Amino acid sequence: MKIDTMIRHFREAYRGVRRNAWMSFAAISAVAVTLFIFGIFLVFAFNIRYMTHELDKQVAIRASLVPQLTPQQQDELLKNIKALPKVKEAKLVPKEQGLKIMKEAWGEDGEEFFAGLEGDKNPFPDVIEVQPKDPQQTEELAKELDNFPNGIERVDYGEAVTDRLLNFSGWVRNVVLIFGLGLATLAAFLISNTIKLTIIARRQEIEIMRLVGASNWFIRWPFFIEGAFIGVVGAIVPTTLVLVLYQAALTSLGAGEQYAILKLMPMLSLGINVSLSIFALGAAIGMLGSMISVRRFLKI
Amino acid sequence: MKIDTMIRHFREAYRGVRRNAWMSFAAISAVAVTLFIFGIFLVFAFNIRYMTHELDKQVAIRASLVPQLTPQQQDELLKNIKALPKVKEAKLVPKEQGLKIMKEAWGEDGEEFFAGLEGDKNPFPDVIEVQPKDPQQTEELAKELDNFPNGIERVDYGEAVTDRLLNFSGWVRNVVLIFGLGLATLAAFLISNTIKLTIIARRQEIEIMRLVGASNWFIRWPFFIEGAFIGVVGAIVPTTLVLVLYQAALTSLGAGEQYAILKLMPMLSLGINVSLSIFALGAAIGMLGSMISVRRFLKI
Amino acid sequence: MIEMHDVWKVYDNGVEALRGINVKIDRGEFVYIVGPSGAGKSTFIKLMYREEKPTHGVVLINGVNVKRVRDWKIPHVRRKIGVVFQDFKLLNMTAYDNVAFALEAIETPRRKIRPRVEEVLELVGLSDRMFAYPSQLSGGEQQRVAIARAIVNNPSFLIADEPTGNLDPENSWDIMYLLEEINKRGTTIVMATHNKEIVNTLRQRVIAIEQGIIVRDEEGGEYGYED
Amino acid sequence: MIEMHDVWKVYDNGVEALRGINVKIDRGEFVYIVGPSGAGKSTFIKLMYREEKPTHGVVLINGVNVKRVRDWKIPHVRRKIGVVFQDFKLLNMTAYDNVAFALEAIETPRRKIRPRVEEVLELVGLSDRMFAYPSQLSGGEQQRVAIARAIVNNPSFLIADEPTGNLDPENSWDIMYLLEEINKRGTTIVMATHNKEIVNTLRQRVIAIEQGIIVRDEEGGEYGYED
Ligand SMILES: Nc1ncnc2c1ncn2[C@@H]1O[C@H](COP(=O)(O)OP(=O)(O)OP(=O)(O)O)[C@@H](O)[C@H]1O
Ligand SMILES: Nc1ncnc2c1ncn2[C@@H]1O[C@H](COP(=O)(O)OP(=O)(O)OP(=O)(O)O)[C@@H](O)[C@H]1O
Ligand SMILES: [Mg+2]
Ligand SMILES: [Mg+2]
Repeated sequence: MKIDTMIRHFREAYRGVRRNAWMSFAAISAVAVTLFIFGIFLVFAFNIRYMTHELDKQVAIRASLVPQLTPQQQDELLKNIKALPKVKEAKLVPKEQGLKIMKEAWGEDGEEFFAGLEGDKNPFPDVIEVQPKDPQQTEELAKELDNFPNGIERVDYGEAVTDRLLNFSGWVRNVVLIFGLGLATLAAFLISNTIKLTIIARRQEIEIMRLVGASNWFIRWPFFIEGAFIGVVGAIVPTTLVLVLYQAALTSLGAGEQYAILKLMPMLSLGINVSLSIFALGAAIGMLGSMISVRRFLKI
Repeated sequence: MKIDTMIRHFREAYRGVRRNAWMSFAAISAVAVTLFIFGIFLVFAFNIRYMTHELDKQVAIRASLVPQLTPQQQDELLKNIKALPKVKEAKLVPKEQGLKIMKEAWGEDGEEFFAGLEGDKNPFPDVIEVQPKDPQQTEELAKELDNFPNGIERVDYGEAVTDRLLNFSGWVRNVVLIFGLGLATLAAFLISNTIKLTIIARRQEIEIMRLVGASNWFIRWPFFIEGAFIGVVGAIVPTTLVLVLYQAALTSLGAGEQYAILKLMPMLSLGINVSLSIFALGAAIGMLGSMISVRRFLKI
Repeated sequence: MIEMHDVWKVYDNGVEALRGINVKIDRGEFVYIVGPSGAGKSTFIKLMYREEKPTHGVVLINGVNVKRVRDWKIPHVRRKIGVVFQDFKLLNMTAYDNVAFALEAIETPRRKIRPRVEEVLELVGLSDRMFAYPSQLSGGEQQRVAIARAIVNNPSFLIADEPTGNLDPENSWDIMYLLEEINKRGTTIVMATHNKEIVNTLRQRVIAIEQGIIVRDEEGGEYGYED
Repeated sequence: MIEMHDVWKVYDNGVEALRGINVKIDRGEFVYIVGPSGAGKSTFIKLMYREEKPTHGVVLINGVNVKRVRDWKIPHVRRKIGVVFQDFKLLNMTAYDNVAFALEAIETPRRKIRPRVEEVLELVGLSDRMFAYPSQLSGGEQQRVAIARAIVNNPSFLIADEPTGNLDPENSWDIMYLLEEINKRGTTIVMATHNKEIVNTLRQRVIAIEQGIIVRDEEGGEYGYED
């Protein structure tokens, strides 16, 4: 295509947007809302994938010990556990540390609330934390520990958290996907209708172009550009918003980085992934919208 | 207006919706999304108003007593407090009850976790709950109690909760209002553009009607009905959804009804308020949309 | 009766389409409006059915000053006037429906619509083509439907802007005989035309407009204008 | 050269607009298409510039079977043919821009546009009205702009569907002299018309169509058809 022609197409597309300024605005807004929701979804999706990956690495089994054990018995137990073939590492977490974590979790009030629970009154059990060699074997190993002759009161492992996380993410994904698909369709139809209005407004010009023998693509191009324009412009605000919100989340949850469950994906890799996805979807919605209207309303 | 004419207007409005089926669908969806958000907002707004109202009624001051007090001293203190002019009622809540509430809040694990805290080990203080005569005087009364000669360790009152609730609700209200206003404008423009398409599709009929002397309202009515139809149909799904979700919330939070903070508005009064508001807003958006397009595109 | 007193029409783009028109058309007259392209014939017609407002001057339809009529009353003024165009302007429905549409639009009681539509389609000679669609009708037949629609409401005036412009000579003559017949039944007819043959054969009052001015107004005149 | 062999056109609604047309129009000819309303003249014209496809039969434009041409090549066929209508179909821009628009649409290099537009506007006699808008031009002038646009691309054929239908006699004659001039420069002209006076004065080949059939094809014939 010649440069002149290209410039002309862009000019015509711009005229189309201008002419139906309000309708274009509505379409851009719809695209923006759609992409915003899609963006939030992407942030969750990426992070959940990231987190489960991280969790896999850190998965640990917590074996609560019966209170009556002496330190010697505890050490022996620990040695036995370390000797198991599936175990990579094991360590003793005394009940004092359990109380400390709980106090911290309660924040300001915790100090007062749990006052007087030190020493003998401490309701927490001593715990042995076990790291399996292969995260996939966590469950088997947990069962082995549960069947351990004596000394172990109860065995917990990440099961609940991981499962709940995956369950929840599956559920959220489905809801968001359905909702998002609905919105995307809506946005595409809005775009197609915006372009339909442009086509109606230009029907005389189009008729003349056909008459004088303009090529089909010469007639179609401005409408495709218009659709893509609406889609891409509609992507700017939600991308910015999603990234700003994510940065805010990272900052405010920054303290949580010590805890595996809150280990969020770093800004850079998430930002690139999410922005590219949002813009790609915006352009796709725009193209789809143009295609619908060009097919249905542009008789060539 | 004659019945015949009325029927005709509705038929024409229906034809308009049918003819731009997709665009009408898009407009209805946009209205539905808008009204859904608006509905959720209303649920919050109504409940927050309801809750603050309920809280006002129940506002209470909790005076924690120093642990060393004998039952006699406690009774005397209670009597003194009851004698204060601003006090409506006061009662003693022994520390056993405090522990019970805490256990319940922790659910299943609570029993085990707080095991061994009964009796002497109980870390909770005894508390006197004071009800002021006038909720407005809560703060003053709390200060009075704080300056009480002896026996009172600490004085708490609903201040934090109420303030946070109101702060949060103000913030949510603003965000939702701005977002909702944007969406409502979007929806109105979508409707106006749907009707613009109908007007374009009918321009010949309109021209003929003008020529043969049809009254202005005869020409306009079908478009208004079309707009109102889109608005009202767009209200059905979000109303249903909001009410169903609210019922679910009521059921699942039902246990919480004992606690003032979770005392939700009953279904019936909320349902009527919210449905009426949603439908009214839907019709208003529809009318606004029709008005815009009839004014701008219907030359009479 | 239609009267115009010193009527000017200046379009938004500054074109002076009419420049001081004075004219009086009585009940039952048959008037040709002739003149070169761009003379202002269509503008003259549009002022009569209040499609355009005069920039200056007074247009009276049956004694009513059209410019002073409130917006919502304009439709009532239009009901006294039937209009016919060169391009028929029929809707894509049967001849019957096209005519009935006009009666429905002015909220005629339902039971009165059918007999009146049949009567008027009979008058224009389309009794046997009542349920044909425009695409199944010849140009002449389409114009008859348009005329039936214009007169179904018994207007005092029938205004036509080049009604034979799209028709072959034969059909043109048929339409002219029909208009003559309608005129004889008492309807005032005003018709803008380029058709020299018709004007010179079917002699009537001729008003010639040139550059927005009436240059000739002659009972039983010929087609033609200065220069 | 345009050839039609046993061409039928049946519209979707079942109307048989053309029923077995055989015709051959040579380079440089000037042909009138006459016939009553609904005879199929416009359909005949539309087949030539491939606005409609024949239902049956073959249409050859310069030897190319129009029905077989791939969709994306149709524009190239159309570039050989200029078309003019009764209602001008001008865009709301200056005469110059209207003509330049046609060149831009077929991606003519920019520097070639201006001289060609000026040349062709000169040919149709509008050098001094180049920057006037359609509403500032008389009907005759508007039709000249439309003709300029149709021939700016140097097509082999100029096809016109009642080009004088909207014009007064004087302007009609001006347009006819212009078409004659264009024909003399080598462009084949095919023109559907109802104008008896023109056909009988400016004698050329006359093809009369009635009910979709060619009933007469006569060099230097008169206006008219059977019955
Ligand atoms: N809506 C309009 N806006 C601007 N100018 C207009 C408009 N309508 C007509 N004109 C101009 O007013 C003048 C008179 O136009 P009008 O249509 O009344 O002429 P006419 O006698 O009917 O011509 P024709 O024989 O071509 O129909 C012309 O110069 C025309 O360009
Ligand atoms: N797009 C269409 N769909 C259906 N029928 C059509 C269509 N176009 C034309 N016709 C029908 O085909 C027949 C021939 O129409 P056409 O327009 O070719 O006639 P014409 O000779 O040009 O008439 P006129 O002198 O009125 O312009 C008519 O009966 C017409 O109703
Ligand atoms: Mg005119
Ligand atoms: Mg025709």
